[in-house]
Amino acid sequence: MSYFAGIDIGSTAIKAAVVDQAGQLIGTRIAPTGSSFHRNAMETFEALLAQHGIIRDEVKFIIATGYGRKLFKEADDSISEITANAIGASEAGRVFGGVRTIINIGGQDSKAIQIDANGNVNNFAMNDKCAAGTGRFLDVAARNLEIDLEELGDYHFGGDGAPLTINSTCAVFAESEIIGLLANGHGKEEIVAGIHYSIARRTVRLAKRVGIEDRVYFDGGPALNKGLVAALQDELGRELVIPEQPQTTTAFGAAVLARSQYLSE
Amino acid sequence: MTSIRDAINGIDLRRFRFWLQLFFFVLLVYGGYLAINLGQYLPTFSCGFNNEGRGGVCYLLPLQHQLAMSWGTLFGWAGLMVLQGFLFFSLWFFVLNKGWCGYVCPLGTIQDWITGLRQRLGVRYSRYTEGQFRRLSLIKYLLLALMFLIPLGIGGALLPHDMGTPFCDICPGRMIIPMFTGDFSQLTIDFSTKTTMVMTALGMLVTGLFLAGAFFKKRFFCFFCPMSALHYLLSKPALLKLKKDGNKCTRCGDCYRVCDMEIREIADDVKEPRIMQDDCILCLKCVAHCPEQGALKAAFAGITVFESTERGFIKRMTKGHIDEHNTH
Amino acid sequence: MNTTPTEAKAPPYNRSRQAREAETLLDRIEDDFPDNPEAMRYFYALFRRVYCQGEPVKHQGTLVGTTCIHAPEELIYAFGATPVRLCNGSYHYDQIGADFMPAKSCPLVKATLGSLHAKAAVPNTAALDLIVNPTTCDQKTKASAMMEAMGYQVHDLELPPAKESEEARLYWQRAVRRLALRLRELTGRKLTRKNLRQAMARTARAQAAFRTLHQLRKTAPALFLGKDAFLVTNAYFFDDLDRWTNAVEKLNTELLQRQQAGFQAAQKRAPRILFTGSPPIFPNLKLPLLIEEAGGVVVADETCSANRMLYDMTAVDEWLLNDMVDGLADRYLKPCTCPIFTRNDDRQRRLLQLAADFNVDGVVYQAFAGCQVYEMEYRSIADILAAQGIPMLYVETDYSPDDMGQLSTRIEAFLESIKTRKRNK
Amino acid sequence: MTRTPLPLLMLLLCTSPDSFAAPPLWWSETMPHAEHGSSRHSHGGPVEIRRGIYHKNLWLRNGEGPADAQYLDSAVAGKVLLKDVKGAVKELAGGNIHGSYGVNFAMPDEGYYNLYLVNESVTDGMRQFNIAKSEVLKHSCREGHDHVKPLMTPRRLDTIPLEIVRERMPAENFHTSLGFGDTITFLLLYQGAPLPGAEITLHTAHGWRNSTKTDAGGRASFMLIRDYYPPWHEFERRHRQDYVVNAVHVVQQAGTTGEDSYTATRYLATLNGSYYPSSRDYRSYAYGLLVGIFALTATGVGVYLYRRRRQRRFHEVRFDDKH
Repeated sequence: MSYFAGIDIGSTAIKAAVVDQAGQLIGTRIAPTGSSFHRNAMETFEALLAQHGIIRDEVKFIIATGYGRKLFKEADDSISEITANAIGASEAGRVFGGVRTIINIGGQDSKAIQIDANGNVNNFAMNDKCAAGTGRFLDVAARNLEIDLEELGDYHFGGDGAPLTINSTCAVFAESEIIGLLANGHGKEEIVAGIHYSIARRTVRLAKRVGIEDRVYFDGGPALNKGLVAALQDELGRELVIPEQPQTTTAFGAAVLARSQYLSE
Repeated sequence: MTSIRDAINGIDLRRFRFWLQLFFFVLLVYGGYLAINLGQYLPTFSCGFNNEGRGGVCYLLPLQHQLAMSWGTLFGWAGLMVLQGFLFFSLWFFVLNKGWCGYVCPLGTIQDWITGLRQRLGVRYSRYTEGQFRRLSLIKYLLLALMFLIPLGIGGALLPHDMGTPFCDICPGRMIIPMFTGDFSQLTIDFSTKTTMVMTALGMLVTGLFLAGAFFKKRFFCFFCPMSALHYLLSKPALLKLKKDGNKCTRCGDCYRVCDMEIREIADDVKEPRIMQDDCILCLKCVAHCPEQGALKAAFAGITVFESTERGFIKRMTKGHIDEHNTH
Repeated sequence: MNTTPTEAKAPPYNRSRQAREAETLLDRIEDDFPDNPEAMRYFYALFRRVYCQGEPVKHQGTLVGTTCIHAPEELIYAFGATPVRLCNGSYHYDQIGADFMPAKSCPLVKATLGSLHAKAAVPNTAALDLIVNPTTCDQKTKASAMMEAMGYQVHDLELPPAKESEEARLYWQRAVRRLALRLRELTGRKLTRKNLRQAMARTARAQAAFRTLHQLRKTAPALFLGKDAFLVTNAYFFDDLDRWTNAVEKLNTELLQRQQAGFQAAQKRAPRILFTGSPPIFPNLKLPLLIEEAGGVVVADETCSANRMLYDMTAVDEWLLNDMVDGLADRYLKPCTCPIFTRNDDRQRRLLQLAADFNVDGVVYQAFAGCQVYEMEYRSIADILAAQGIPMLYVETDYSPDDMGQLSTRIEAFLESIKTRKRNK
Repeated sequence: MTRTPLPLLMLLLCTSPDSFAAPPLWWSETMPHAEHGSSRHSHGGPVEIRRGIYHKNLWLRNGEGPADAQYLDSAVAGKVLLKDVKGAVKELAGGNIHGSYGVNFAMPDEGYYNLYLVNESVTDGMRQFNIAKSEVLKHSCREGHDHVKPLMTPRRLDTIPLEIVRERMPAENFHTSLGFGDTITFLLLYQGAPLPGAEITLHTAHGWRNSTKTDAGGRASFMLIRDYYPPWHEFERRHRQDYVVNAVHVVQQAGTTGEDSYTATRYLATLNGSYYPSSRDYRSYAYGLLVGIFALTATGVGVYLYRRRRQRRFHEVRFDDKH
């Protein structure tokens, strides 16, 4: 039995995925990147293998992706997370009937990718070196509001009245703005909703740059945030397709690519 | 084959043109002495008043003659003769298109010589402003119209008979070209009748203008030449063509700045492949001064004969940098 | 701002920040790539001498700085002076410039002014007798006053904002003639036919050499890499004209040999990239390097630090001063594809033609954050390229190295998408 | 040529034996009555063009010179012969043209047509030959010029007893027209051979005449005098004037024609022609040059001023303050 792995070493989390010969997803694993991410990556990978009772040698081909891809020497090849994400999404998207547009909000960047039917990247856009509208933005907000990242979604719907508008796009300024709003006695709910909408607006602008086509696939950690999803759907004016494990799409894509590369050689 | 093509494209057009023009000048101005006669339908100013020397006759002379026939004859049997003449003229013209102006026309050659003189004297040339240019370039059509109407008027006995060949009367060629064979008899004012007096005086004026103008302005007279206007009306089906590939053009304007006739389209128009304008004299300087591979080309019956090439351009320019006396 | 931070007990130049910046880059250029042409050694050495050792720029006569490609250098040479292009690509000087310029302004202008501000800058600008500052984009236009405030002599070379109209042409010709007057006052020499003709001969030879190099880049697979090409054209900014030309001609002969030998500097599959937008200026070769490190090869460019600066040549009909000077003026205005002009269809056509001639797989469009004209033209360019089915990557960046990781991701993704595209073809 | 002063000449004429003989007959290309409008003028006098063929009208006149000769209303006895360019001779019948007696003939080919009238009569023992000759040129530039060069040479008809031939002037071509001051030479032929010592007289349009004797080669020359003095504004460059030359030769030899006999034969030959004002009378180089030079300087100054204006900045744009 031979397996293929993809490892996505992101800024906040390391995701690993394994597929079998048929390209079926065997399992995934997520761990925080931490400071020495090379060790963590290795651990995550091995833990994943152990979890599914796979021997290292059975893994025939590994492809690394994400910011850390270059430094993960164990990998047989590396690929940019955009391509990986595209492949992963188009694979995972099949069950939804195929997707052509991908929105990915990661730890420190947000991407919009447009792909063709075979999962090849037609066009993509990325935020220009600024944490605004990324996962990091949510972290900051959550910290200021003293609520867990996971709770943000519930808060989003809890509020009565229109969501506030958060004007500052920069994570750093947003921080002070949020504190100001709290001081003015605004409820956390409306603030959270406001934050979600400000992110959604930026993301949609990004998506419009690449052109939005039929189904929109939304992945990355923040995709777990129901509130953000709602806001995005609002701004987009259409349904979003969200996998059950949004964070691991990229790793999955890498694994799928690993398989196809291995088989083609 | 390619080496030959490169050699042609790398040619020093200035020198080539000078010699070719000289050849045609001798042919048309002194050809008569060598018993050369190309007939009387030439689409270029081979002046018929140059009795002994001429190697052929400028078509405008017989044309005006014929048109001056009484209408009865003109619109009767003689009409065919006029058409036949025009046919011969067209056949001549189709070969070289406006190349007749840029390479053959003795009057044009004389102007180029005057320009050469000016260059040696280091006097800068004048250019028209856009507005002037637009207005001036209409004059030749006016002259062409008159050149047809006046003889017709004579034929209909509406105008005095002694207006005979109105354009020849005011054409500087009539006075200047015969001088090259030592015949200064055209340099006169004809007091025989009032009309002739006016016309010849006008002719002298134009000749003076011509000489002075040609000194300050390249190809001064060609802006007003009715022959050039007549050419343009026929130029579409002619064999020799000037073509432009707009995509290759960088609009650097090199062609425009070297153009004797100040034709802007040659540089600015990137849509139209058949770039030749009514003022064009097909001297092909634009092609020689175009640094873009194949952006401009002269094609004869569809076969490219001279094409703008990077190497050719650099060769010519380096030459320009080196030799001190650039007037031909 | 007449005392500069770097003056305060400045370390020996070769230990300074900008020196290290240049050093690291040169190391990358030289060592990260296997087969650099032999003839490139001259340029590597040159940059090391000038940028790392801080060797002052050699020049005869007065040294005239230019801040844009619109300054007719033939004129400057004709007056026995030496032009040096001041446009600067150093992050270090960008930072110095940021001390007294708005943060959002173009890094190129910031760095240029920063280098002028820091007297010990490279290329060594302490000896500048005059700065010719064409009024191109707003930021350069406004720079004049600042440069004067720093105590430099500045001549505003007035460039029209449109180049199609005949009025603009005449206006520009006048401006160039005025520059000639200014240079006469400065140098106290007379402009003669002989001088100008010789000056033009020298630049023409340099341009001819460049064009040959340019044409050699058409060969696929590539004979050498874009980073070297950029290095060559960047050397033109400050190197001695004839020495530069000789070096380039040497490079050309070597590349010709490579061509005959069927040598490949990049794999067959390597995506051929056309680089356009804001100019990569040493040491800011960030983007071209990322492209080629990621397995692409920059085969052509449309930037004012290379092609736009050297490609278009002057044509003269009569070798009289009047015609020569006007001819020069035309050459510096008419073919220029700089986005500051009202219309940009020339630029579009040029890009399409380059893409066709060099059978380009994709276009990378660099826009410096703060260079509005490039940012604004990006859409129209993207559209016409899309119409031709040529993918384009638009990158907004500056001199700071901090977005390298993010950029490499995007570039790799771009190249990967091109590769799949080619595979599917 | 030698010009005999007029009085002497009159004397000569008075003493000449047959000065009171019948006046000569000659052809004229001038219409009898001017009011008949002018026909087309071509090289070699007025012609009519019918369906592309040139036709020539010649009227027979009788009298010393153009000044005092009448047109005839009826034919005179005798043959009218036409020798065409190809050399063929055919007899023509005259008739009434525009009210007077004349002949009309077609000239299909380029070149000279010779028309003769030979009229023979005997009056009191003197046989009288009146021979009128006219030489008509047909030329149209459309036919070109080279192939007609050989046709310049004068042609004659040797069956004519006494014939006057105008010799061509140096470098004469089909476009040459005789003008004031030109010297024309005539060759007198008797039975085809040059006849020396015969009396020959030229009559010009305004009655001036001049007689001389043919030299050893049978030649005689005259200079055409200027006898056209209109007010300058009426000056007509194409003012055509006729001249007539006649020559007399008497042979003292008896003989008979038909029933009447004679003691001597008197031959009287005429040849007509026309001449025009010479170009020297109406062309002026001086004025031409003057105008030319004026234009030269004018434009020179013009360009200078124009450049001055261009050098002053931004003068291309002119505003119209009137509106």
